[in-house]
Amino acid sequence: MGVSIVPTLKVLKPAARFVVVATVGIVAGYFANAAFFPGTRPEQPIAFSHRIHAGDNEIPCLYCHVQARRSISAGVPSVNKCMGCHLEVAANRPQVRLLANYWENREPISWVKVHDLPDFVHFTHKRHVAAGIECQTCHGPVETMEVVSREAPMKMGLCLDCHRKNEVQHGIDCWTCHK
Amino acid sequence: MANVDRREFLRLVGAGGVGAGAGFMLAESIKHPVEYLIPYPVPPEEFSPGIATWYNSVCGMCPAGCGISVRTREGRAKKIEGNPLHPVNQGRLCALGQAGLQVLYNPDRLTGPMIQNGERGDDAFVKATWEDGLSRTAERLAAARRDGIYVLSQGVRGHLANLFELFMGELGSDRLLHYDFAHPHPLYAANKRFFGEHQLPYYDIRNTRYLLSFGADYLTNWLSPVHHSLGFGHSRQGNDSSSNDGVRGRFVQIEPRMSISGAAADEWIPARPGTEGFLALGIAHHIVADGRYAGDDASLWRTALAGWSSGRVAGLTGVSEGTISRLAREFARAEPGLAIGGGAAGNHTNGVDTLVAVNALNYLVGNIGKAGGVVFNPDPVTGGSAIDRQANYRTMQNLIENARDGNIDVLIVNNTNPAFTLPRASGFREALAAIPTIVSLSSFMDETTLMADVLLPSHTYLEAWGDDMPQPGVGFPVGAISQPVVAPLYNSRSTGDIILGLVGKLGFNEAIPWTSMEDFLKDGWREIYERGSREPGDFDSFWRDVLVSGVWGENARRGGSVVIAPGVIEGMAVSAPRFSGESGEYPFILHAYLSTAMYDGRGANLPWMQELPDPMTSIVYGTWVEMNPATANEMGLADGDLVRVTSEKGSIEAPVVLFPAIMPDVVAMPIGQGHDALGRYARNRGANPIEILAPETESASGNLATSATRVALVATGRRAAPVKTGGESRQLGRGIVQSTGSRSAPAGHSAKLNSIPIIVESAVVESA
Amino acid sequence: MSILDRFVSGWREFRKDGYYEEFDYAWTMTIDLDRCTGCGACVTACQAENNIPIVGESAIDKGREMQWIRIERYWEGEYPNAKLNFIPMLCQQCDAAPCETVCPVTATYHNQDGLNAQVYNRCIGTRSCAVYCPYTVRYFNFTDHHWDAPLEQQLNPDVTVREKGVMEKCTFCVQRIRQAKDHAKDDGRRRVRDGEVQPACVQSCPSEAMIFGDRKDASSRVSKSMNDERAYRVLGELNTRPSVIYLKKVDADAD
Amino acid sequence: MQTEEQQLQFTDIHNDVVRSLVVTGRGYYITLGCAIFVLLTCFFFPWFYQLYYGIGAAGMNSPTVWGTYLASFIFWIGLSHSGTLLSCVLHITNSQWRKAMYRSAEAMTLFSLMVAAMMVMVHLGRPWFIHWSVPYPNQMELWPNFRSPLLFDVMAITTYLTGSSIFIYMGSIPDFAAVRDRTTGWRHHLYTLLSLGWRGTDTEWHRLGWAYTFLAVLIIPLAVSVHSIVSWDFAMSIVPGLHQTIFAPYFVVGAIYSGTAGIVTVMFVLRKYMNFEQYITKLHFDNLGKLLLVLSLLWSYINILELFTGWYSGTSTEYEQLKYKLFGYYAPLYWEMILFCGVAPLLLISNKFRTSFVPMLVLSIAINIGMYTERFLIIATTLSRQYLPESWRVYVPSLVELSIIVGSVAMFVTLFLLFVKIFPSVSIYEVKETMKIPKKKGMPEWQATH
Repeated sequence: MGVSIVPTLKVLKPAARFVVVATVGIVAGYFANAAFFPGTRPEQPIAFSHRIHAGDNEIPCLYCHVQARRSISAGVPSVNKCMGCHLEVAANRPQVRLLANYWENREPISWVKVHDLPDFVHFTHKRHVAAGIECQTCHGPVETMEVVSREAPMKMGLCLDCHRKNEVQHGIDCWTCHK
Repeated sequence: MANVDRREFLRLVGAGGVGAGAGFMLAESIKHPVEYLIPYPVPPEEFSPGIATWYNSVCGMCPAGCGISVRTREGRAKKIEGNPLHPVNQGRLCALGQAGLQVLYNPDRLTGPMIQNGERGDDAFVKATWEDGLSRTAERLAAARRDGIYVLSQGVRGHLANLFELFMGELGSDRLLHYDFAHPHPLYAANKRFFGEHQLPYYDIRNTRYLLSFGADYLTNWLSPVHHSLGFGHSRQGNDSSSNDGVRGRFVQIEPRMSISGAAADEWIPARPGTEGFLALGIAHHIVADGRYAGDDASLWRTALAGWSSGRVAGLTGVSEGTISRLAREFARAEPGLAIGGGAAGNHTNGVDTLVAVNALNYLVGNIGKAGGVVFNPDPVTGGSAIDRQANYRTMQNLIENARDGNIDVLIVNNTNPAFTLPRASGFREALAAIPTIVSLSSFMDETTLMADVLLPSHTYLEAWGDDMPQPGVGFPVGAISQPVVAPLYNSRSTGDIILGLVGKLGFNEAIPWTSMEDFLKDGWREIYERGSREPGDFDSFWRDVLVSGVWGENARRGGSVVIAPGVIEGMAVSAPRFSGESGEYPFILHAYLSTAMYDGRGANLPWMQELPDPMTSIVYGTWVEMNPATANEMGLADGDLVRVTSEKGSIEAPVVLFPAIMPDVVAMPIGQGHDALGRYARNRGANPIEILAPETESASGNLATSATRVALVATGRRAAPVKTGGESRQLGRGIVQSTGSRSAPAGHSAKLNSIPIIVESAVVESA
Repeated sequence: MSILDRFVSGWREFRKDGYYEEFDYAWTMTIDLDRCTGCGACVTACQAENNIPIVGESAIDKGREMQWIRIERYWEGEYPNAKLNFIPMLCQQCDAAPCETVCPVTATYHNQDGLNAQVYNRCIGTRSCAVYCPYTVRYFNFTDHHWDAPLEQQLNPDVTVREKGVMEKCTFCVQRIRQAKDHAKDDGRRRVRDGEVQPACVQSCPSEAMIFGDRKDASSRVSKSMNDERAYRVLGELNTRPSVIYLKKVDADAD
Repeated sequence: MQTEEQQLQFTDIHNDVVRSLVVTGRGYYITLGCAIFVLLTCFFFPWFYQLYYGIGAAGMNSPTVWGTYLASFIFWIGLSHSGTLLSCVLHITNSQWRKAMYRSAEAMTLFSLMVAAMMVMVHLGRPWFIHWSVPYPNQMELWPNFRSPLLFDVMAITTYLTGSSIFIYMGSIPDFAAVRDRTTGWRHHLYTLLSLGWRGTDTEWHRLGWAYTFLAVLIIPLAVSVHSIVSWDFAMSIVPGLHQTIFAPYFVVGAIYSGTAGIVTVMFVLRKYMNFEQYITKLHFDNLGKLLLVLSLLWSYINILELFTGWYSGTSTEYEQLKYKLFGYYAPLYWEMILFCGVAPLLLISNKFRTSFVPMLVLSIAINIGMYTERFLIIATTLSRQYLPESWRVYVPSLVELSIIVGSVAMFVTLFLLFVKIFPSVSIYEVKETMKIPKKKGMPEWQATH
């Protein structure tokens, strides 16, 4: 009489294999997706290079993203702001020409949002800039990026860790950040 | 992976593949959608993303003319609040005013000029250009007979009114009518008759100690509700030793059906509909008889009022003698006491008589021109003449007859909706059919616009330039600028610009040189600035200040004592009210009142207003008939039974609502619903009591006597319980709403009533 | 400090006696029933400020209306002596809130401003808070709501739009409080000034029946008015210790 | 009780049980097919619709935000009692008649617990976040609210589920072994796994017996606590009509009551359709009947008590509550409940009734209908009469809810049908114990003691 369960296990082995392989497949497929559609590193209407502007030419972040100092949203510079420099500077580069087109037809540029927080989160740049937090803390070394990509996960844990580390007043109260 | 044969291998590959696919799709399905950042090409200088910008303007939802400040974010209007600087509403705003946002962002707005292409009324319009629409209109106007041109506008004031005047002047027609359903014609007439003043005085509820209101629902839609509410609140609890010696104002409401003001009052007195005037005279009689009036014309009064002994009045009104004498005593003693009249009381066939009698009360207690009394306003800074343009029912009938006789070639309708607010019996809709050309400037496809040939949709008041001089004023001249708070949503134009456009087309430019309403307004205000203006600095800074504060005023109050018109005392009498329909056949008097949320129906297309529960019954979406429970019981009617309300002139259906505070022989219905146009939220909802009103007119002012219709109720046997938010409406002794005997209850009273005494920490804790 | 230790200490702090008295602010509202006319301005103000959806006729018929502040009406007596009393009913922001104890995921809790917070994105929709609330002022999103274009352009960006399956309620317009604190910080002030922040309902009230403020500041208007001898709490016997305090209606004709 | 089983030999038992597992008639497949079909159409389809549309698919409103879903939850939790509980009690008190029926009873416990868990999922507004109600360490250091009775519930039910599944599994190991030795093919493999290499040595028997008794003792308080805690979901609130100290015993009694009735139903079905006439006998029905009678009296007593609390309270809230329950919108349901659970069971006084099968079946079903109504009323009557009269609303379940109730029954049936084909639904070895056998050396004392 087969009392021992070993032979049974032998019988079940192929089935087990099957399951394992399928699971591995699912996981692989899930991450493959991210590779196919780089949601964290989207293509922009104009191939704007932060490396050139913020890195090589050392233009401070707040020069273009003025709003960050006084508003909840950092904002992107308006087209006329870009043209302020680019009427002269590098006016004949293809990408700048692209920009010039937008300007001539007074057409807004629809940049793809890279750092996007959920609707139920209240994040104010103002307070963080005022607190002297480096932009790079959350946005990563943008000045080195040819194309901006989301470096930090921008998940709740990130905020909480920082708030705890700096002992922000009521920094871990839900209603400080959730609306 | 030992001993994997080929078949097994394939199986495994399949498994892996399918798994991968599943994982891929899973990731795809839970992915966050892509969002975009779209900056202005050239941002306006006051704009910055993430920071709210406030614009001060004027509310256009009702004729009160409150000041508003509108909060905008990223160029979109987010919230309307009262303008704290505006003397009328002092930062407060009613529900309807706040719903103005849904006028602006209403999904059913007309998006551009259109031309009627098919039978009138069957909503067959084709898009057109402004050029086309304007020139088409101009042609018709040019071709029309001078006196065949009618302009029918909502009540407009200030410079827009002036522009209309200029325009009509150039057209050579004086057929300019302002039509508002709720315009208080009888009140104007009464003031004219009694004081010789054709205006609305400022009723100082704030400082009064005793308010005697004859049918005026001053807290929701009579004249200037927000201002009255402010006054009410202050008179109730705002009084400290500095003002009114800390006396709590007492409010008495006399009306057949309890309104909001009735509920707020200390005493609600049902008097037979139409007899409010008698009651006023009865009280006056008492005051004079008791010798509480010591004017030199006392004897005149005594003789004039001799016939109105409280005994007789009690018989006429159904109010007990005791009550009458008590009211008289209290009212005369109050100092200052204030009597106001309007609403249903003014809308009987004897409305003006009634209101004159009410004025008499004010005169007899000598509160004219005093704080807490009746204060007359100086004439508005500009556009005051517009009041004389207000069309009453007779004028409208006149228009209708002209239309029937083919004397009207072109009718321009501006944001007013007579097809809805005139009784069916008036035959307005039929008359419209007889008018060859109708041009509508309305922003919405309302019942009247549906009959138009050319639609030139105007901006909502939140997109347009304009100004307003509130009436009733607050005792001194006030002007408020209404400025665009958002860029126009659609291809519409401000009313002023449309007129100016026509001006251009008709070649009136030398007389009316302006090309835009903004310029016209600015020049107009330059005049205001120049008429001995006290502001320092040049006009531009003045203009900027006005735009920022949104309101302007000057300290020029009316001086001198008010004399009453000669012969008015002798002629002091109130005629008996007339009702259409035999009391045998039509046992009930129909009390149609303006709905709190929808005013005269203009709010019906605003979802917020549809969902704002009616304060008295908590009903949303729909019309209902309020009945005295006892009466309903006799007729075997229960709450929610659908009844047919029939007058001599027609009938409508609505569910019965048992209403504890309404006279047995009166049924009440709210006005506002029952549209057959005006967009998805308003259409085919409820019934419109105006439809079945008999065309009885107030004898003196010629206004439609909306309370002079008798109706019969017939059960249809069907049930249609109105949708309401409230459940059981009795407290069952749970002490939810608590009341206390007098203003000064013994100390520690609250502690006894609550298990937890209410403690206040003394020190402010600084958060580390 | 390990997660567990932190958790334990946090737990202890949370449970310690008098937790609910030691606020930075104690936001409080008084409503004077003698002034309230029941006009409903506050209701609309709230709907505009807090992105409260239009639920539609059928939903209201089912009893699923959404009004963070509602006007309740209670009749007294019969004709001709009938009286109607209005009372605005909103989340009472109880200091000892029954709803807070029952939520299994702490989606509703008491924050250091004395506010009864509702965290929409944490809510899993057990609806038990609504059951435990004696004032029935918690409203549940029975479905997703949509705004007919372009009505959605009016939505307030400072307030999130709640999805189906989430409980929501009055927040004392926390977004305004947040902003006021922000301004205070900008001006280098420690605290928000009295009257600097007003919820939409208070701001709009035409008869000035409502007062809002910080009861820790003894000089604030709200402190004064809540010490009025007419002050009482609805269902005070339940000992939920609301931060909304009503002032009794005055019945001049009563003894 | 030996009368029928005299001529019964050990081998017969083996054969009967194995037959019940191996030999499957068409009838079984048809029933199973129907059950699964109903499960899909009446449970999963409406549920998915509700997930898509929102809880609005159900008839709930404010203030009655709880409804039939929670009622079903309590009902199934209730049904789960007395399965395992009863079997434990009887095991400890060593009553012989238990042995033929306890396994199916325990199975009932298991499955009704599973269905109850499903009802929680259905009840939630956002079930996809249910894991937040489980305390797991995370970077955010977010924890569930340990003050919440709902969280107690989660804990209690999971514990109970674990406990009772171990209990039933351990109890059937010897039988698995027995079946293993009499089957071939995949069944053989399956039972080899399940029986964990059981050989039937004395030590094994000894350990099994010891552990079994130990678990039995452990589970009794657990079972009691579970339903007390479920009752706290309500009693911890301050809702008039729910905020009562009597609730915990009320729920426990109700639970055992409905559970026992449930067992009667199941036993009848097994007896009839699995041909266990010789094992499940009049005796069992007789005893269960007595038990039911006692429970029904207890239940009625508590119900009357509840009325008194409302009556004596003297507060408008409680009093309105009481009036509404007795004469309000839901009154017919209330009286139906009284009839089914309070009055009808009095028939059990007669021996004849207890020992006749069909009437017992009818009664047991009636009782459970009544008990479901009770759970529904607890929610509907109280929540629709909260403190502020202005918020009073009547709640009527929607079609989706009703169909999900039906579907949940189908789920239970499905699970049970699968069970009878995998588990020996009558305990082989314990039935043997009830038969005269020579006392062998080395037989464990606990077996020899009867």
